[in-house]
Amino acid sequence: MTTVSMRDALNQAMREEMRRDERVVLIGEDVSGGLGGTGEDDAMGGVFGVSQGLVSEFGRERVIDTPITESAIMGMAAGAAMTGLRPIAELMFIDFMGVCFDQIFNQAAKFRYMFGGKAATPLVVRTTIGAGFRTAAQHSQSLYALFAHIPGLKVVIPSNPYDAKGLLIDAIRDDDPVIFCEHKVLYDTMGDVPEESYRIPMGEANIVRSGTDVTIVALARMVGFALEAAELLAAKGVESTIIDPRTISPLDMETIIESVEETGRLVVVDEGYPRCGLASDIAGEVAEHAFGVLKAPIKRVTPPHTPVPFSPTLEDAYIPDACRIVDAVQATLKQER
Amino acid sequence: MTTVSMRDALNQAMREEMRRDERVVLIGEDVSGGLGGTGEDDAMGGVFGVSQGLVSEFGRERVIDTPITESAIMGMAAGAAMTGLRPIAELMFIDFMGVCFDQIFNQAAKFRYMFGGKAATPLVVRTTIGAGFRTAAQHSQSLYALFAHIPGLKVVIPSNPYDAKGLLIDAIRDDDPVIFCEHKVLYDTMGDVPEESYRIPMGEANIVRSGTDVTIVALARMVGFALEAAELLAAKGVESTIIDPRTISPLDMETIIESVEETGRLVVVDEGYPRCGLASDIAGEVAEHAFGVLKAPIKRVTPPHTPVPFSPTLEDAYIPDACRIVDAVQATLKQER
Amino acid sequence: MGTPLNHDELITAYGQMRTIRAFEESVNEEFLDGNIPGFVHLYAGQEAIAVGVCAHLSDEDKIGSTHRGHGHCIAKGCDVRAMMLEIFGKKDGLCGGKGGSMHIADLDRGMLGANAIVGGAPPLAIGAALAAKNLGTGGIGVAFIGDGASNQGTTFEALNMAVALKLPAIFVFENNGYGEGTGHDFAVGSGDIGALAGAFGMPVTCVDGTDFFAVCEAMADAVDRARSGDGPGAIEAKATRFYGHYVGDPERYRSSIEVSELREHHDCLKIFRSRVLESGLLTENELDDQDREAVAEVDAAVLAAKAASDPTSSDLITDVYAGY
Amino acid sequence: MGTPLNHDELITAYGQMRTIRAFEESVNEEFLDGNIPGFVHLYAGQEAIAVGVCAHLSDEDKIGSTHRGHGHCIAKGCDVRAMMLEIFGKKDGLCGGKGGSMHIADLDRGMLGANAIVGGAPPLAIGAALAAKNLGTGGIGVAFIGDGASNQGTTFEALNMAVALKLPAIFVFENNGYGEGTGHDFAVGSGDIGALAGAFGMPVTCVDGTDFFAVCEAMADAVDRARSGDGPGAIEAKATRFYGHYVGDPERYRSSIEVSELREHHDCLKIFRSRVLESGLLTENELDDQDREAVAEVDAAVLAAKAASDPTSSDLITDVYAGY
Ligand SMILES: Cc1ncc(C[n+]2csc(CCOP(=O)(O)OP(=O)(O)O)c2C)c(N)n1
Ligand SMILES: Cc1ncc(C[n+]2csc(CCOP(=O)(O)OP(=O)(O)O)c2C)c(N)n1
Ligand SMILES: [Mg+2]
Ligand SMILES: [Mg+2]
Repeated sequence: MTTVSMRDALNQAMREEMRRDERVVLIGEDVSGGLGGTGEDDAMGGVFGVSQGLVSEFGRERVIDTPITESAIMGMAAGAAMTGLRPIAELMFIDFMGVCFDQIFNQAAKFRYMFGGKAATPLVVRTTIGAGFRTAAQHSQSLYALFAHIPGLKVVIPSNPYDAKGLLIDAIRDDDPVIFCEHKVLYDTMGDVPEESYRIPMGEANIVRSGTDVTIVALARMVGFALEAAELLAAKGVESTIIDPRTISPLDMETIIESVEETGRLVVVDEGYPRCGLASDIAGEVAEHAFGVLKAPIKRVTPPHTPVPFSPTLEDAYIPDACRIVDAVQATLKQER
Repeated sequence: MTTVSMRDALNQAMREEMRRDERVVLIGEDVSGGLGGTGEDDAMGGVFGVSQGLVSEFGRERVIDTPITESAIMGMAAGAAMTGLRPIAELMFIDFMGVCFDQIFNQAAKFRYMFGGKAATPLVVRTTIGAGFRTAAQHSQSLYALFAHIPGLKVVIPSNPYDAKGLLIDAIRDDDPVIFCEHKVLYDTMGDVPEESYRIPMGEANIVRSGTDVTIVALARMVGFALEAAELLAAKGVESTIIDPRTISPLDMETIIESVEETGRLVVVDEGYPRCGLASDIAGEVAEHAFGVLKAPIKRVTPPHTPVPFSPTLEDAYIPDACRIVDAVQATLKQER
Repeated sequence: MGTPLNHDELITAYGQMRTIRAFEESVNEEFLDGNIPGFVHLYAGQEAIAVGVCAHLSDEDKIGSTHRGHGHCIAKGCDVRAMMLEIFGKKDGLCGGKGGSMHIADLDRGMLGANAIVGGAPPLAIGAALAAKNLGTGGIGVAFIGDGASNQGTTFEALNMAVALKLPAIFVFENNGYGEGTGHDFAVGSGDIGALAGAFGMPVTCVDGTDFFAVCEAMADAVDRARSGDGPGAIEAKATRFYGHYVGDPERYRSSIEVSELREHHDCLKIFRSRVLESGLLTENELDDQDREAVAEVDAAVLAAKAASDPTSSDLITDVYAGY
Repeated sequence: MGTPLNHDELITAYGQMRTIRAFEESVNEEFLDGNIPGFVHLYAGQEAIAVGVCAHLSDEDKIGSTHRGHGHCIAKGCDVRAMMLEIFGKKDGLCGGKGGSMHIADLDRGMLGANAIVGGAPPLAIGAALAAKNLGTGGIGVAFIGDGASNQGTTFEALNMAVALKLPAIFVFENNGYGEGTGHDFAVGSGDIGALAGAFGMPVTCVDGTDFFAVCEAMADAVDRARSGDGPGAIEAKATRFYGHYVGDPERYRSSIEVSELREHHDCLKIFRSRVLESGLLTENELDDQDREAVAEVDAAVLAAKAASDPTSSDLITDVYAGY
């Protein structure tokens, strides 16, 4: 075990997989950087530096810088995936999905089904999500629900370096297209990570904290806020279970429902937009399949139904935080059925 | 009142609005048809014939055929909308959103907010949804949840000719971008429609049928199936309220919740994909805001989490129908809290 | 009439073209009789392009196709019976009945799928080219692209990417004059698909797509370049569409004279026939045999399709992920 | 040095260029001091392009911009103080603090917004051209496009659509050699942005973007054509980027020599200065006045921005729809 940032954990995962399997390639804008310029090679490693050093080890045949052309990137990666490579394609910000969604959701996601099970598309789309960097409406979204909506895609959202590495390795070895969402504010989060390879299977939630009074489901950056909230609540005698689903498609509803059966109360915290989002998705499942054990209304803590604002004061008000989670938990505690 | 098809009702709405306001233009592929060919002008009126005859009345300046270039269509329409026109842009099938989503969700939807309230984007995107025509995975989707997810968009889904006309007129006069979803199987549905202009305000649900035992929420083609189901249930002494939200963003939760307060039971029927879809969206709202009155779990009737299959036997099994609605209602009747 | 094909290959080529024609004529009939569900787009008239292109390809080479994909499938060696079953929506169809005409695929043959999204395939085809390059298979990736699809952003992006990465990719533009009911004269602003593709930085050959030999030759050159690592190339083939955009299309946007003129004077099969007979490359008998065999094979496929079983509802939720 | 501008217009042009430079230098400093949130991309080095282009435009003409949009704003007449407030995220900013540097817009000035999506603006700009044409305003739509953005499908689609519909649209390619850390030599497969745009079917002029007069003249021609109904045109301007891609960029992908060489020998402001002095069009005093005024205006804007109030949380949920 060494303590590394989430950025480095992800780098390790890619590096180890690229060493293990030469079909693994990385494709994207400035994933190495420096092509056609007057400076260094390996000049960027992606805008967040996650793939730094890979081109030096694996060469430009496998760390493939591209023009700014997301449809061609995603389509090329999908086509390569169905014909023998195992590409990791970088979509710099999930906000850019609008220029390339077709290749992901109508092509990659549907090959297996449309072709009667005769195609596999081992493609990982690495992308960044999340507000907090004051990058406003087109660089701060958490659009994972749009991908979870689509049958044929898997969607991963790690909250810490350990999970990030194990899940990315699992995603790379998986034979289906995976949207791997990295919260940009978490890149510098530190955590213990084994140096060797390990897989965390997609579809298994992590129970981050156990408590009998309420179940809090939270993802990515929201896990940290949920922990903060849980400490505040513990000080008032309220013990929370926190569940981090880690992957939202497949989604480990079993673990969530088991916990709700114990606590009878559910709060879902989600940085995505509220309408047709993940919070409602989980609430809908619980309201159908665990209704009998619920002691109180299901609370959803999300941003408002607005684009992400630029101004720090507005953005801070936009993002769910520990206070709002505490309030939601307290509301469920008051309202007995 | 005359009895017309939904196709003709939509045609009337466009025609009347184009007569009333010359800023209204129609843009899309083959919305008239025949440009650059050796045959007639006004040769198609869109692939479903909805805009037939408009080019003859309004000319090619206002009924604008384009190349196959959806990003440019949506972007051009959005740009024209923010600078003085009131375009109706046709996206032939909602399935094609993947090649042009950015212009809709990152541009048109966000102008007002990003620009501090100083931009208006009076744009209507008319598109088709729905399975039933054996057109398989890329021409049968009901992807409206993806649009409802996005703040800044409005989303309309009419179920009959009367609503279609009134809602389309309202959408055209609205100052925000509206995604207007036409179920392709309903184009030939007949109904009474006033010849004169009228608006149905977006955000007001329609109570299609009243009954005290259960609330069924259904949209577009599902409304017909819900009515069938209600008849079957009535024969067994179960009386259903059927609510057709007609627009899903804004969504008239008030009407739904009022009904659930009366019936205590809710079934949501939705042709969209189940994950992060509309059924869960409504269930999530009710589980949060009307939990206390619920007598049974909320049931969601949707297709399975798969792409739309081609084969008629599979497609028929895929689409929710009256039987599945009846089953869901009966399940809610059995499970008292 | 420079052709790199030998006698047997010529017979095969003619047989494939003839099979495509017979296939499409049957599909047309069966559709109009209500036996085929969905949307169907026929390739009849364009046979020389698919066959001329695919004559140079092996299973290691991959093609990305269009909504009008039956011809590409047959030229790439897909089984005609399994195709017909697929188009009828049957369980033993090439895609288990889940794809249908617009999504027919056969990865074993290097046929990466018809594609119901206009412009869907070019990015995928360059992906196949990348894989071939990285895996060192010696294969290439080929995209078929309509004149309408030539205006789609995805197509342009694929052209540029292929040049930037010097991929072994070939773009085959089939310019049949129309995208649905819109003429290419209007829709292609430049009026010159080939020149525009060339401006992306690759060699382009423009050919008469009713002339099998011209297509075949142009493709031979492009394939040579691609296989030897010289990067992508393109072909614009002027083509003719014998039927409407889809079966059932009233075709009001083009004159009936145009169509009869095409069928009379620009039928690639007639042209091929007279060319090989004139030059003595093949005999009338050899050609007639192919005609008969093609019809017989297709007829048998239709019968098989009609007799075949549908998928069952348990098939609905398989093939979504590797796990189910 | 053919210029259609008169003495006062020349002074204004220089003043705008100088204001842009001063603005960007201040923004750089304030960002590095931690006073400006988010991502900021500076226009310094490219001033002659925005100003040369916008010199021909009125408020009826609309421009679509890029992530590197401050220069376009100032050239199009946006208020410098309101811009600075916006970039600082203040309530009285041009967009109420909701947009920031990447979404700064001023529809009253015909500035349709910076755009944080590469290739986002070209489709919008042709929409403005369509509106101008249909409403008969006599206006045109202009898109600014980077060399990187020249490879985006949306850009290509807009080019073709503008030709097909003969729209009064002008595409201004600002080729500053890099898209982030990738050189245009690699990313633009053809190596020739102008020629490729031309192949879409429109006249193109390639100019040295550090030469205000060249840009201005090329734009004059394109505007003439567009306004008289002859359809779209394009300009490729070779440009220089003085700062990194974004403020804080370590710029390892280009040599420091390249940058110092650009600043020394390819500074559009120095070039303008020496050209107008040589030819006697303007005097040193006139130019110095502009320099001083520019700095003063920007300094005042920074002070105002620092003193201004933030939006309050009640502003969070306004401006989503017409209704709220
Ligand atoms: C993205 C997208 N836009 C529009 C369509 C509808 N559509 C299907 S085929 C077609 C025409 C295609 O024309 P072309 O590329 O010339 O091919 P052809 O039909 O002539 O073979 C259109 C517009 C589609 N399937 N996908
Ligand atoms: C669709 C999309 N892809 C990628 C990015 C990230 N990005 C922002 S600016 C930029 C480089 C743009 O290069 P260019 O068009 O040459 O403009 P310049 O920065 O040189 O002004 C990139 C890749 C983006 N914002 N949007
Ligand atoms: Mg065509
Ligand atoms: Mg650049």
